[in-house]
Amino acid sequence: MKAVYGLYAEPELAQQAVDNLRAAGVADADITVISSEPFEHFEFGHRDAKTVMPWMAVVGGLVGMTTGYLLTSVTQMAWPLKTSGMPIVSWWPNLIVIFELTMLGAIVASVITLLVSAKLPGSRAGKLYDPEVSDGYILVGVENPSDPARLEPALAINGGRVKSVES
Amino acid sequence: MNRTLTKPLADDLVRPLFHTSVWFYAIVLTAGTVVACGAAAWAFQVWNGIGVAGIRWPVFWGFYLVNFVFWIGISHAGTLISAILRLVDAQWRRPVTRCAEVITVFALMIGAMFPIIHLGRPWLAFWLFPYPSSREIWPNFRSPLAWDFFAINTYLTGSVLFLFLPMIPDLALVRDRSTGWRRRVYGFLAFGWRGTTTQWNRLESAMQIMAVAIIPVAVSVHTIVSFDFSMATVPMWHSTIFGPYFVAGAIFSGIAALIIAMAVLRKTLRLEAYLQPIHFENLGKLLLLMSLLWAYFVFAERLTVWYGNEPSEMAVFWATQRGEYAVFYWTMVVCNFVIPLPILGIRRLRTITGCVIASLGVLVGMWLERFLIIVPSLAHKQLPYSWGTYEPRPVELTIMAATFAAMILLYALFSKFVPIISIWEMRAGDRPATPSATGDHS
Amino acid sequence: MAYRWGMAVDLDRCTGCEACVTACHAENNIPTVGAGQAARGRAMHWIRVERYYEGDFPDVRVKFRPVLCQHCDAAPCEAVCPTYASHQSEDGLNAQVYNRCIGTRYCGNACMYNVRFFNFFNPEWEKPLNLQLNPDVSIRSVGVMEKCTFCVQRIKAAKVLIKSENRDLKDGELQPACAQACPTTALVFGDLNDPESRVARLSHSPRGTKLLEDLGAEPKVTYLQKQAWYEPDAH
Amino acid sequence: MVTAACTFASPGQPSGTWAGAPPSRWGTSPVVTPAHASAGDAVRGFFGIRPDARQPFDFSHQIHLSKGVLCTDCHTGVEKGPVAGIPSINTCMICHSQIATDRPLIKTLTEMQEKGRELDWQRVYGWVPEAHVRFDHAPHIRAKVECSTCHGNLAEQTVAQRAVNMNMSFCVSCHKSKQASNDCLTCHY
Repeated sequence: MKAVYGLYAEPELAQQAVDNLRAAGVADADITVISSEPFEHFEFGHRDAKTVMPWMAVVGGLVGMTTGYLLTSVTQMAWPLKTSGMPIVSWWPNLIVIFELTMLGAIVASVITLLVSAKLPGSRAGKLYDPEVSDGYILVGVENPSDPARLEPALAINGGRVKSVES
Repeated sequence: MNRTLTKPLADDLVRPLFHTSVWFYAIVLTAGTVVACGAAAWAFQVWNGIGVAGIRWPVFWGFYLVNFVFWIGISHAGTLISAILRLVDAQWRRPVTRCAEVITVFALMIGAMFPIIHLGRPWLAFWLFPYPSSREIWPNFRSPLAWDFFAINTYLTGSVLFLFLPMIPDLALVRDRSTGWRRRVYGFLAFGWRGTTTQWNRLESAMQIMAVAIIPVAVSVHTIVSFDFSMATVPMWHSTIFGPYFVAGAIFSGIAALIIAMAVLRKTLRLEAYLQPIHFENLGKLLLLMSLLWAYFVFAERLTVWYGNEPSEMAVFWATQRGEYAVFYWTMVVCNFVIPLPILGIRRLRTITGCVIASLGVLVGMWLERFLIIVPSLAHKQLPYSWGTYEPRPVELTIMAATFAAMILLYALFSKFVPIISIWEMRAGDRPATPSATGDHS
Repeated sequence: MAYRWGMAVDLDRCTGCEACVTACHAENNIPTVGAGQAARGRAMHWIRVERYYEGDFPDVRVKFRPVLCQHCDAAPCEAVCPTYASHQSEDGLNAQVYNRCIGTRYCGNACMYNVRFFNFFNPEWEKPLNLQLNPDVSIRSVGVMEKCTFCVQRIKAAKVLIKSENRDLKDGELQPACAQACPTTALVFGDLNDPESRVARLSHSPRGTKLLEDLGAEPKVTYLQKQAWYEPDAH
Repeated sequence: MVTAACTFASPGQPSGTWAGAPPSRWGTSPVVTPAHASAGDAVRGFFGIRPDARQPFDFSHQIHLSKGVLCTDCHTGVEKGPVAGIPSINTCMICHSQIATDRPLIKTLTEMQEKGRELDWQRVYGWVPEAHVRFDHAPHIRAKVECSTCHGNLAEQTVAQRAVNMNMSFCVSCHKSKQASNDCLTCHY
């Protein structure tokens, strides 16, 4: 992997670097921003905020609800045993189990969506990263740039450091 | 806050992971010994029969169920509070959330042990799980114990994920700062986290959805624990108030446990700069609110019973008000209300020490509350001929002590291996939102 | 037609002799736990004779009430069992399936009559008492709830017998040990679905009440007792 | 002191080959004892692991059935009550006082009969005591259930083997297909 990137201590500088890269003609999808905290209040921080996760949670909830319904009613009908004069499929108590499984379905579905869409667990091998991010620096860079020399000035902002990765 | 401060912040919060004091070994050794004693006591009980415990006819549930309700109650400290604070975006939550969520996970694990420990034939506990077996019989979903199974498992799954997901970025941070085997272990646990904008956005969305989902689950868990009692026509159990009463009591004891845990962490891990008096002040106010709510529920419950004047209920009522259980009852009232009210109500007394004293009282009081709900009612059921008593045996006391030790042990180990305060959330909280920087400006 | 087993207990006839208790112990292999354990509340009596005193000394009268499992139609013990160990059998018996019981003891708590008993330890009989055990009745192991079964082993045997002889069950032919042992015939057992059976007629007696009837468990045991308003001569 | 719980064999409730529990070591009363003799015993009980029955000699069902002997000729109790019955030496000698008397095994049996001794046959099937299963042969015979349904084709076996996996599912599926009662109290009491 080849890459060129800058490390910035302040988010304002990172925002500037992202803007400069765009001005230099880099597509938004090719710009990698890596930070040790979320930057919701900066434009670069929510470039990719759109997600289907809430819908997946709803779908997961519906799957859980169906599971709960089938589990409580089908298993009770499979071998009907009378207790306390209650109906074999008793709705009031079954609703409790159905509710719990609905919530479990929603939670598990959102976590699966998170793992899939955020590519976790994943390997960092061959991907742009710098351990200095952990010290609070924000990394703005481009992986496999077609013309690294042209991007370096865009990243060279006063207060930032430009690094590059060869091979 | 200045950017240059974030590296020292991380240094501070990661320090306990790389520097071990003698105290750590002392705590682990002591707590570990007690836990081992508890395990031995349980093995003794399984081998000889549950009769070695003090439970008897007609008080079939004793200390084990008291501790079950107590620990499930404690578990309402973390995930629930953390989820509410996250949803309302309370900024002071940031150093609190993780130490609270850890309490939830461990208290749930400990609490969920008790329904198995108290079984007559614990080796058949898996019959509570819904799975297809050669017997072709499934669990009875009309039983509150089956509801417990689903509620606790959902809450435990949710809480573990709610704790673990925001831990991933911090584990990545520890990975970057460590070498050797630690680097490999933390690297594995960090799931290859880099911190790209996509990852941060997804993490935040997931936490938001989970926070919304986990609150009703937490409420349902203790409601269902209360159903274990209110579904039976036992005097003073069969009450509609039990659901909210138990949930309020659970949050009450949970906050108390959280305050104590935070005070201990603050001293032992030198986190004075992060767990500040303001956090104790805010949690103290919350504890005060719950104390008042608890008193309101107790009053409503007692008044209804007294006014109804139903003979079987009055037998239990008087046994707790001025009979054989009165000592415990009034101790509970003092611990849960009389002591916390002035300490937490008067601003000058609402210090860290004051909050800890009130919390210790609340823990004792809430434990007694569960005892007073379970035992006197079972001892005084409808037919006076079959009234009975209960007293715990050494095996019950040992197992109970072991669960407290287990909590200390697990907490000590956790705070040794994972930053107990969320570093990335602290960093995000340190940075006030600058209006000029918000929104699209490209 | 399915059976619906029930019992009538005539309190006016009960002398409190406890023959039923002894017979039940002998028939159903109920362990005697010994003095030490009994003092700790581990004694088991599927049927017990409750004693109540009326009046002030010296004008005291004793009332006896044999209490056994009431085999409720809406039994509170049944629904709370997570494994169906406690449920209603097809004959309306309040079944306790020992092998399915995992020992939550929830049923024992839910039962307002306190007629469920728990095996805190594995039972044991000293020689030669082991030789008097009833081979038709299970020996319940540690961690299992047990209770009055209306002598289900006798019910089972009678059913097999009448089927092999291809006939109907005669009223009074089948009796649990307690009813069989009762010298005053205070305990009457039979099929409530047969309107001509003695127990069905006694269950509709104006002298009859159910124990803790207002709690809604719909017990199948009726207690007969002289009622204040009831004058036999009026009939 | 004898523990009835484990060594206790009753008609309809086979005891299997479970070891008896040891005398009590705990508690204030003699009725208190662990359910199993050892931890290994407890684990084997949990998983239902049981050694195969070891019979005094290899009795050949195959030979007897091929000579036209019926099951009920020797297992005489099967139509009448819970247990099919394991024949005594007297039953053997009804025929073997005349037939094959020169075989060494038959000679031994004759000697045993004269001394009034019996063979120590072991139960082939059986449940753990905790299963609380009761099985009555007679109603099954009356319902025309073939012996081979549970015992396998004995015309091909020498010593009787466990032919089917006798778990609850096996019993229940047959009860369902024959519309016999599936009430728990039918077998468990």
